Amino acid sequence: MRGMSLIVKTVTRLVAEFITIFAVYIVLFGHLTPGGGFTGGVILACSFVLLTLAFGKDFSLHILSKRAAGIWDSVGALAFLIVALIGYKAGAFFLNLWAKPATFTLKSAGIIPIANIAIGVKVAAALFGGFIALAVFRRHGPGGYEEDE
Amino acid sequence: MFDALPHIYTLIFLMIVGSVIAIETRDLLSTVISIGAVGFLLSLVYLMLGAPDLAITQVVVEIIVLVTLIRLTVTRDDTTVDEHRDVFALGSGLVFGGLLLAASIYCFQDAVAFGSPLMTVSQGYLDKSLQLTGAANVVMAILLDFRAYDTLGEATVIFTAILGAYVVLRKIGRKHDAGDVPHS
Amino acid sequence: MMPREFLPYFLAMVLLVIGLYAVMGKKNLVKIIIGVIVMEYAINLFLVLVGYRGTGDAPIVTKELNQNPEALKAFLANAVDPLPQALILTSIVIGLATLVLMIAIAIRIYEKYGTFDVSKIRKLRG
Amino acid sequence: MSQAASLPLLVAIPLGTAFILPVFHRMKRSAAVADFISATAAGALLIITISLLGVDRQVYWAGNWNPARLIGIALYADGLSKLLLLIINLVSLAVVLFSIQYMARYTSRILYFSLFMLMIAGMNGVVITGDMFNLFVFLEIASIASYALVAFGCESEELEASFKYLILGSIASTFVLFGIGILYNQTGFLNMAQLSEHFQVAGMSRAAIMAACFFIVGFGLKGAMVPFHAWLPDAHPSAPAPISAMLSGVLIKALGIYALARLFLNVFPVSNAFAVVLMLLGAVSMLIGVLMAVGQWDFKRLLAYHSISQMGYVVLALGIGLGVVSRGGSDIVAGLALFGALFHLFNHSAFKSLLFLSSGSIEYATGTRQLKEMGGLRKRMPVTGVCCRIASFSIAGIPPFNGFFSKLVIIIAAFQAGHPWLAALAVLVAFLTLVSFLKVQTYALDGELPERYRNVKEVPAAMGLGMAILAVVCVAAGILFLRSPLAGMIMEPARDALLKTSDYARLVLGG
Repeated sequence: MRGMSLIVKTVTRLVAEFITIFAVYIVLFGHLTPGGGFTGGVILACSFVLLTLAFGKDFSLHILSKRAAGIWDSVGALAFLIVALIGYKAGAFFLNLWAKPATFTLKSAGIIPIANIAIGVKVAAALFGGFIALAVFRRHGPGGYEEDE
Repeated sequence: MFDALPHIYTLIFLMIVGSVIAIETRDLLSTVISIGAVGFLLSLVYLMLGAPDLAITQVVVEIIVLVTLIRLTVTRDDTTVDEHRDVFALGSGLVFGGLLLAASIYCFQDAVAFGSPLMTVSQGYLDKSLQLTGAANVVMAILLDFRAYDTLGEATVIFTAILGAYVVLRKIGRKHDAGDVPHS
Repeated sequence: MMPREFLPYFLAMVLLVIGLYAVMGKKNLVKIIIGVIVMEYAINLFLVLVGYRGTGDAPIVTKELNQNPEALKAFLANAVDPLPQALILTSIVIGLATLVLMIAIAIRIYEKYGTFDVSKIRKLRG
Repeated sequence: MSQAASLPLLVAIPLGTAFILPVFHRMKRSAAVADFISATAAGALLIITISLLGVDRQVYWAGNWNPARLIGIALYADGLSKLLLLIINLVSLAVVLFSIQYMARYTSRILYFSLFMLMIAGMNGVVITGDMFNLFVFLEIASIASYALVAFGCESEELEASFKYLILGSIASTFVLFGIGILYNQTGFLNMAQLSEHFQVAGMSRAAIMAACFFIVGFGLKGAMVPFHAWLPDAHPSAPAPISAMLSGVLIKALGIYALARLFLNVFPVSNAFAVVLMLLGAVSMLIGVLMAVGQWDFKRLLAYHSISQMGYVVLALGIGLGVVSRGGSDIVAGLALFGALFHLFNHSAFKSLLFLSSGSIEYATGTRQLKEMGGLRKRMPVTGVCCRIASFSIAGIPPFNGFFSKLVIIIAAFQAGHPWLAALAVLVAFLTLVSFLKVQTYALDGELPERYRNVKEVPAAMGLGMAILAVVCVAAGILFLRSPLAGMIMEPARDALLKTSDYARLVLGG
């Protein structure tokens, strides 16, 4: 992918940051307003996709390489599992620790915001990696994802 | 009081029309765009039925899906469908679909009516989620506290699928130099 | 015709049948994928219809509501069922995941055969 | 309550393993790391499973959301779940050991093990859950992992098989989810115990019957019962051999048969109509499967068709048991039928996995799957030869191997329940199976060794070890599970879980 025209690039540069901030807001305030980890993660992935479409894949891979996307994917999933296991240690799988009822703040819902962040990171990295793998498949001839061994 | 019903009927009707167009049109790009329209209509339905979380999610997921599907179709040469109608498939499809619909007319007679769900379990979630979990968004409280184990599964599903996509898109699957057949 | 209370469910069922028809009857990989997407829409639509109640208030307690017992009571009696919404959110994710894998395999099949047409592809015996 | 605490680990351990493995992707010696971590995890899972045996039923409420507060998701392990857990984790340990050498032929072994662990997590999750929607979610994890694993070799045949499997699998999932939606509309519950309680009081409405039909289609597709079997003969042979062993040996049971048994014996009120449907599905699968198998020359394809046929036995026996229970017949006959079903389920997972692994060994050594090209291999490959022979005798129903006993039990139960024709059909199918496996023996193991296989070598030790574990199970289970303390520990609680149909709700909700 080579990227698009100058107008598209300029607009993208302006918009991408706002999309990212919006995504972060959606993730952090998921327990108070509509949204949540998954939605925010998809929006974040959308902003990466927008960058990829406008500037070409090299630009977005410079920000987040495929390998880094894979690792963030694992890290997010593991973080969510660890949230569950902390609860397990304290008495029950996914026990909601630290919940402060009805205070309407960022910290009020115990594990929910933490889990939202973990899911957001996970989903954004996963979808970005998946999109890159799907979108660039043909351009490199046969093969899109590198091998080990 | 705002009566959502007529709007809902219109939207669902449009969804059905859009799906039929998506399935029957010959040009693959039109197919993809129609299905995108159906998805956005669905997000409107969510919005009208009191599900803003779902509406947002549906819109953003739809965008990603559309971009990917359009890339799938426009970068390939094979963009139109040469329709050779399979009469047998069409006939059996119609018969099976008709049977399913007839059965559903019969069986939905004693479904719990639209607009008044039983809420045997979920009324409790609605009443107490703010006190018990501290989350004002009850959907999120269910998703990440009452049924967080489901959400772990959900996160795993997307992890699995992306990993599966990586696996399927590998350059080479088998090592052919490993001496498969000793005496070939 | 069926009573108005069940018509929405029936319409969701119609959408399911349309998707099923595309999956079973179409000969193009993209059309089959579209059929699966339509089936997912049908199921999500059905679930959200199942959860609809009364005036259709979104199940989110705001600060103002919480300070006003009267309004809160009315809200609790009228807000839609949140549980199906949580299920749909999971179901959307699962649908997206299946779709990603499906597209990946379709791309790979296209690369091998140069076509999306199933009748030119299928070598496998039933 | 302390034993129940290990239930979430059955899902958390394979999930954690699967999440952490891709981090090592493209690092040096990543494959060795993957082998070690996966084998350790599989071993740990088997140990946890064994520690659960012999203890009474266990209930665990995720997030401590129990019925006394607000109801959440229940994890529940009774005899049936524990039998399935034992099958899954035993076979998966053997298969992991086998994979270490076998998958060296493929690239990206670390991703393979990650997907494999996700599949195990999905299956463990399905069999220990007490919640309808949770069952659906874990069913999807296991299914999606298996779609990807079928296409692991990335050859065109594998991709096509995987696509077909994926499409039919999505239809199955849609039907299952629609059924769950209808049940939710009818009752407002998702917990299986609460559903069971509700249906015992209120009976089945028409909409609930429709949901039940959707479940039959959905889980029938996952379990490859005959009108819905189209994907299996493509998908199972196309996968790498260890995955074929997992799919045929475990996956179709955990996702299809287990879910059907749990729903129609424990959740829905017992009904003769569903019993007839199950018997019909079972009988048709049994017959069509074996008829398709007899003419096959591709070894793995032949095995795949036999899987359909053997699963037919299990579903037939389940149907017979359900019929007897619903007519209020004798508990002994119903118990016999259900015992036969579960015993055959266990046996099939042992011998069919072993057969697929030995077919994989033969393919590893000779590079062919065609029976006509093989011959005399037992001289060059003694371990594989013995294992393949044991498994063939087991599936063909030759005493004293395990398949003989379970088929005998099913046939006696069918006769006593008043279905002599079904018993006769079962005998006929057993005979055809025997013929089919005599063919395998004659062509693959006995006879002249072809010139080009003179230098064929036995497979590496780890692969042999994987097969040997299952071979021992095949020989031992025949005797041990019929009459020994093990039978009382494993088989009888499993049978009772199904036989005492209405106890399910009480045991889960009673705390």
